[in-house]
Amino acid sequence: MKTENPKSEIRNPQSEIPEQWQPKILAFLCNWCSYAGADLAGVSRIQYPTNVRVIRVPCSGRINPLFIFSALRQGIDGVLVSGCHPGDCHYISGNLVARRKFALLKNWLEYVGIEPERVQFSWVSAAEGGRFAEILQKVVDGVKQVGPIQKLTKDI
Amino acid sequence: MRQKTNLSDELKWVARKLFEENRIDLLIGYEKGTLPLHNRPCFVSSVEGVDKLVWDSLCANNLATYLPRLFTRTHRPKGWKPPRVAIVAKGCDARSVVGLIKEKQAPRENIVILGVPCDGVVDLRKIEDALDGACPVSAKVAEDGSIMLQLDSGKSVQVSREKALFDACSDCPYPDAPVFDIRIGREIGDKSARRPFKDVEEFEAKSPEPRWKYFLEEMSKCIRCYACRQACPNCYCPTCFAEQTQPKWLGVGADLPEVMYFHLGRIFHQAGRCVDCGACVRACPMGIDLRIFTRKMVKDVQELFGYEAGISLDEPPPLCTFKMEDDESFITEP
Amino acid sequence: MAETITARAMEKKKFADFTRAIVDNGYQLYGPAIEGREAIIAQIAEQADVSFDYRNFKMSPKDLFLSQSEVLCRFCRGEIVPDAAADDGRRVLLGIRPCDAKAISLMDKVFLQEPADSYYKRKRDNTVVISAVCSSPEDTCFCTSVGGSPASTEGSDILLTDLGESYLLEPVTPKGEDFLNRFSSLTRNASKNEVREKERIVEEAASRMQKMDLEGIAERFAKAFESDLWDTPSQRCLGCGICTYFCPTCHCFDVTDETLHENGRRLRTWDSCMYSLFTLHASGHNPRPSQRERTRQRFMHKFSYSVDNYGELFCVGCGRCIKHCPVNIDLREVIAP
Amino acid sequence: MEKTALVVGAGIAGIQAALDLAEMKIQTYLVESGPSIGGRMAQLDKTFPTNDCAMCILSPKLVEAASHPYITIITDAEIQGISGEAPDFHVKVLRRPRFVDAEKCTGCGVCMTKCPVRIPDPYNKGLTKTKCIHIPFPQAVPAIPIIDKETCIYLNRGKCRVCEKFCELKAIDFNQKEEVLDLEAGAIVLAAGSAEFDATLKDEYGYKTFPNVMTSIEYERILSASGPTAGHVQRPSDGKEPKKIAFLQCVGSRDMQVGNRYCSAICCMQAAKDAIITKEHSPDVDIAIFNMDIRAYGKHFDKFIDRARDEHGTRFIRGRISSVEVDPKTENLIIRHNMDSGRLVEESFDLVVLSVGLVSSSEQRDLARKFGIKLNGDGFIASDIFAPVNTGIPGIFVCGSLAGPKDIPESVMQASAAASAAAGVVSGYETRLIKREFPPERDIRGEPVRIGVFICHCGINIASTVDVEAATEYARTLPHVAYADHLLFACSQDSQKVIGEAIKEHGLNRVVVCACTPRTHEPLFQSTLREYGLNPYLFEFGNIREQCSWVHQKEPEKATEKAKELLRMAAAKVARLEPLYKMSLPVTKSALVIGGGLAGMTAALDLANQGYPVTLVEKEGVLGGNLTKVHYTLDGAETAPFLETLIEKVKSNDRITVYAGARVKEISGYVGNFKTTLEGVLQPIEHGVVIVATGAQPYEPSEYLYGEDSRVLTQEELEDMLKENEGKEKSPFSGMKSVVMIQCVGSRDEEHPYCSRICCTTAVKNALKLKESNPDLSVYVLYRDMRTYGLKENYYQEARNKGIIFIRYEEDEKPVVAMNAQRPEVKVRDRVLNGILAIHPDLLVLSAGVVANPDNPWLSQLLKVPLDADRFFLEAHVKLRPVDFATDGVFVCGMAHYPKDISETISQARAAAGRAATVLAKTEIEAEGKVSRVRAERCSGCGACVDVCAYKAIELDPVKGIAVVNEALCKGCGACAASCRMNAIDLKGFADEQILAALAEL
Repeated sequence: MKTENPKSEIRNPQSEIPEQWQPKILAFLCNWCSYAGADLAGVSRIQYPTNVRVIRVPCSGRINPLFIFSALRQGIDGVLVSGCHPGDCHYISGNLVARRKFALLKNWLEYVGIEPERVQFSWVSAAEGGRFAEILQKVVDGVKQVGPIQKLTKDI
Repeated sequence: MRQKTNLSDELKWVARKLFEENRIDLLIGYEKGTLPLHNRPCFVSSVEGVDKLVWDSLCANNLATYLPRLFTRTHRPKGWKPPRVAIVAKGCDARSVVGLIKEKQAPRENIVILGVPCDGVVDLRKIEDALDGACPVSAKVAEDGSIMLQLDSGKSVQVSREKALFDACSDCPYPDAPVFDIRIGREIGDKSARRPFKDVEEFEAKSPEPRWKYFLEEMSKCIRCYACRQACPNCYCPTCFAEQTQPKWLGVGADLPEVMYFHLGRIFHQAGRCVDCGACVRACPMGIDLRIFTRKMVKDVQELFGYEAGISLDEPPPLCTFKMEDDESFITEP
Repeated sequence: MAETITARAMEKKKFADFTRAIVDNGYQLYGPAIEGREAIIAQIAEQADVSFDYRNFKMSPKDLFLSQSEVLCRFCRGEIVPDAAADDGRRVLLGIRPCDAKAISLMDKVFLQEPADSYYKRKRDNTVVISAVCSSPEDTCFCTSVGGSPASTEGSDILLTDLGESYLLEPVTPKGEDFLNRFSSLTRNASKNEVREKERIVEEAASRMQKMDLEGIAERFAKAFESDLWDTPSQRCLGCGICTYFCPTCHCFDVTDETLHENGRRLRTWDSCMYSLFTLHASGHNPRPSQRERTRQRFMHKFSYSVDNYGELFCVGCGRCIKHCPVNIDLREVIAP
Repeated sequence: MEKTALVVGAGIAGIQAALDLAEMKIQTYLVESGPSIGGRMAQLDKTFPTNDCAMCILSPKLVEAASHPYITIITDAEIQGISGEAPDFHVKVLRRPRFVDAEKCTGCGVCMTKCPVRIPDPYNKGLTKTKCIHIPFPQAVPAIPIIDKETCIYLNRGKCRVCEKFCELKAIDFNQKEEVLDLEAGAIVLAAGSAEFDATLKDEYGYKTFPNVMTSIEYERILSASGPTAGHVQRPSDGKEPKKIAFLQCVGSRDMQVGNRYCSAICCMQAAKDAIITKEHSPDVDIAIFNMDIRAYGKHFDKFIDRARDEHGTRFIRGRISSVEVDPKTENLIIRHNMDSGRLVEESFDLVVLSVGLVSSSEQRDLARKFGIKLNGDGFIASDIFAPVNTGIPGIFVCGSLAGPKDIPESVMQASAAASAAAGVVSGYETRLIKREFPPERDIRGEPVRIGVFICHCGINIASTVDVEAATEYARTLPHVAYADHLLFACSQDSQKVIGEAIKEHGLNRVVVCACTPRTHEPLFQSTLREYGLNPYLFEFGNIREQCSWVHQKEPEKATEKAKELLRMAAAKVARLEPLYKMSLPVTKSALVIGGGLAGMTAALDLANQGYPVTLVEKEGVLGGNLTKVHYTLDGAETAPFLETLIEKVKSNDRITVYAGARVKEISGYVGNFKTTLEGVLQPIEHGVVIVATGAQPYEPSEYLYGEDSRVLTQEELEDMLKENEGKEKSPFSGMKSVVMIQCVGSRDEEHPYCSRICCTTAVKNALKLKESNPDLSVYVLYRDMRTYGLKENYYQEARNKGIIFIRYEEDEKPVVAMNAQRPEVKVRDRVLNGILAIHPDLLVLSAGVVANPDNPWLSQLLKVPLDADRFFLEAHVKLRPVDFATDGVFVCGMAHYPKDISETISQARAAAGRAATVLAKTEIEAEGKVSRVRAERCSGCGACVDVCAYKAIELDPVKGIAVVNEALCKGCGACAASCRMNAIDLKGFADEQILAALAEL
């Protein structure tokens, strides 16, 4: 019934994307490849948008899907998870086990109507500083297109 | 297709035999309930209780749900020995049992799966719809499978099988237990009813906003009683992520984002486990259409990894393994 | 008390005016709405086409007084911020069955005893309860066994009976009488026939329910604490908590703080003795380790401890727990002598 | 005397040798002539056959070598001379000036941005420019710049000194001079590698004349994402993406014109790899690889070639190209080649890649001369077939391509083998104890969280973009932050003191440093924490340089905001970190070797020589394995004397216990602590490591009339025959007219889709022997590709010179053998004559392949180690861990891994012994600190974590049924934590709660 709960609901949808709005992007990067790739982008002075915040994890296999739900609920506009290319995993098969989870998760969120731009997965090697920046730019552009996150996000 | 022999009698005979030969300590089956359309789970621990056993289309509950607690790793009293348990299992229930055995929630050697042929169980809500407010006082499954109801007004009503069956049953690919120890009755064997995932495909074909709207509407009904979880045989986690602290994944409020988080998480956790038995939907007091969501996970697991839950004891769970050539079309490329 | 107050009646065609007048008078009106096959309580706009021919509301009105989830206060960087959204609106709750009204009176005993729960009290004080006599109980109903009746007045301010052409409106409390007086232009004095008709309806409804003799159940349960009475129902129990969420008298709650960035709030939410976490200590110890202890607790609380504490059974016989239990645990089987 | 060793050359082989030696607690000097360690592998894009990213797998090794307490890296250095003998060598090493003080320099790179001189970048093969003062490549170790002496303005013309002016740390030192170091070493490993063939010597290919002709290593840089075109394939003349590319194989290999008879062993696979990678970049490119044979002789190589051809449409065209011409208008290149039909066609390509071979350079030859080591005719260090890593001088060993061309895994294998051999030399000496003394650790239990935050300017690297002062101010406002400061260079020595004093003075119990990247600098700050009494795991890094100031140079305000947020996240996480301790476990210092063939015996002997007791289990009644059936080596020497000596050495060795005719029944335990029961032996054996050396067995042919006619035999049977008649006046061969050998019998077919690697060489060997016994005999070898890789090619050439006839057949047109007039008749298409040739040989010899030991599936389950699709054991990593399993403490060698010849088996066996010794050398194994932990109350024992753990580090407790982590095996990847839906298993240091805490700050 919940007739009277003074509770927060889904954030109010905004019909237009505010002009000055900059999305908040979270990237989970595996220590051995993608984080190193991000470092290489820095060493190579490749410029990319300032929106991203990185959380370093040992392996893309460390990513619990719940982390991603938590991020979206909290209002993070986009999440990128990046690991080693298949076969390159420092932990032999961490990214391959993770890949199955990611495939399901990606479909799952899309299925309930979450914009596919919000949660993305990629492989970036330690030698691919440029690729890291390109993927990041793509994620930022994609999220900018779909605007601030509302679905799944809670205000208290 | 309908079974001519009286399956309840055959079941009682087998149960008696199992007790007499001291092969089991406990049998989980169904007995007649106090409400007309609801045969309910019962636990028989000696030959004396055997006579109350029934098996028909009013036996809807997935009894596999009760297995993990019998072998729980906490609260084992001194001198505890794993019980030997026989369980009455429809196709879906048996698949759940297989899943639980695979996930070590029940030792294979202690379980006797009594496979019963099932051409569908009755959906209470559908009957209520058919009765349009009238109140049944008793119900019986007729020879042709239709449901005969006696109403409080004194009238009697017949509801055809098609109108009475639970949705999951009309699409069921496994009317017989794919793994069993003793088969009750004869195999149905016919899987022609199989119409895999038409509903999911239709839902997928919608544009994102209607999908979101539907998800939102269904989620708005949720009162977070967790009955879906409690009824699900796969939800045997000692502490569900929804109730964990340190860290606390979910807030306790009835906020929609929290409700959604719960269902997104729970259903994700069903990947490779869900057998589409419908226990969650039956248990949900608010009538949330959970199956359109749970079945997506079933479909994806099948399509991406070629895995169907609970049909083999040997195949590794799909999220515990991988293939080099697994799909990665979802990977973002620059 | 009821006989000292004069019964009123209202023609059915005037009822729309009545609801409009209620809304115009600044009340939020909560009443029956039909969703699918089920009646629910919803906020009703003016001139709603209200009828009372449902059996009972799907869920009890508990949520209106003890919300499933309620913000007790908000804070920012550790400082409490005044909550502008505090709800002071006056409300009319229309159409709940006498069993649910009685449940409210039971909840009052818990929340209004000193020191009163201010959140509950505010809502209770602001609400006029108009309950509707039950003419078609379900086969899961048993109010008469637990001291209720299809027309019991406890917890109601006004008792309404659908007489076919008209409604009988009997004020129960001074608050109810005041309320009716404000709308006296829409009512008239009830006739003797009307009062008699109501009695007939009540009698017939009551006759459709089986009556159990629950005399001395508190002592009986107290003695059965260690017995095997709890084995059968608890063995089947899934621990889902539907019974407690649907129960009009279950009132256990939990208080939690949650924060996001600098902001936080303190929430009160329903809890359930059927959950294993309900009694789980931080140490990991759980005094009610299995469903058996939890099932027993629920029954003992309703039929034994409540008698000790408040002199009442905390069951009103609405039957929701029976109707919605996914595994058909029938409370009547447990409490039957 | 202490255990010391010196490794010359710091390519992948040298690094591996040094790491293995260091792990055996042998103090090791790693001497490298260049400015960084890493060698050629650092320049590669991907590696075959898995297409692993080379840098991804190499750079952790670089970092490990740099930070290993038992390794001293000496770069820019060359060997001047050597005196003494094993185990007491004295080596003079000349170190050239770098002009940068390694002690002061933090690698901030400001000098590089200011230097006015641009020079061709050697890392990118001159395809791009770098500065005169430069860090060789981003992942270089040491990560400090070097001044190029030749081009530096100051050093040549006496003015400039710009770098010096801008270096805040005064690390530029133009006064640095050459110095000579005098190093003591008990053993020496030479790993100086090889050079690339100078393609200008083949002027018919127009390298350096035509712009669009490049070498394979240059192309490797083009493909690399960190290369000159960021991985976009462009041709030099016009920067356009080529549509047609030709790879010319054997440039400088198998070519007597340039004096290189041998095969370079790696180019076929490298070309196939480059073709696949190119096709992945742009699928429309047409690629032709012009080759003489495709030598895909390694594990999983043939499948890789198939992929290149079938999935990616690469054209493999037979034949050597005589010359390349250019179309001056388009700069396209014109190649004439024979189509299979024999027709000469002319094709135009946009780009030509020359697959240049490996050669020994004058430096490498010079090095050998300094050590007094003999070279073979090809200029590589000569080694004995039975002693592949020995140099002929006791105590000096060789590995990698210095001893002949080889790929990465072979080099790594030899490196471990050389390390093992070197360890044997110094085994009697004392281990130098390298243990830093730390003050006792402060018990922080019960203390309120007090965080210290230190923000680095990194000179101007961070501070020119991020407002470091503002970030410091901000840090002071955060919860639990008790102290915040900013430092010019957080990593400098004096900063460590500042941090340490702050810990003491302000009672800090958590530290956040916001600076560069934790991947290089975390260990430094962790050790500072420890030095000042804090557990090193109470530390968190904020990366505000590589991932902030450097990538947002034009947005200082936003960069500052981001830095604050990264800081906030780090502080939130650090507040939830707890002290962690590396668990240590005792090691049973003995080994179990399963298999008593050449591999098993060699491994056992090597370990025994290093002082470890070994149990050797052989299921047959006698030792020797497959080697008992091989009578000759390729150079014609007999194997029997070697084998007999080996068996004798094993049997007489006090430290080796041999169980012949015995089988393993049960193995339990884990690294350092195994317990094994043998069938029929009551007393279980305790041991710290396991070496799997169970060999393989020959394929028994069912084709070509084998078993039906006595004249049809296998190479093994032929060899028996040759042996029996050795030296006899009258041998059955003297009366024969012709012998036919058919290659690839039971190899490279559907049932066995891999190359058995040794059969081509065996055929050449036996053909030569036949010719020796009857020079008039016609010997035909029917083959698909002659895979006499590496220096074996010399014998193939010899066989051709001696008139042995080699006829190639295609897979879809195999020779047909039938009985005709009561003798076998072989029909095969002769491609040169383009007709069917019928031969009626006196003997038909089948080169039967090698198949996996049928015991492998059983043993793999027993040891919980995997097999590949061909049922050979699957190593942990095909490139860099060729003898390890993912499961710690278990190693593989010999044909259990893949078919291989005697030398390779010995190398691998010694490598396995070396790797095993890295475990046995330790008294205790120290586990990782960040390992998984189980919360028993949440665990349901479902076993998901057990399944996903690649290291077999988790088991279900047999009694309680819940998961238990073996910290000794856990590598801290966290796959278990993410796979546990109960969240009952968590990863310390990256715990759910810690990650969520950081996330919540966003």
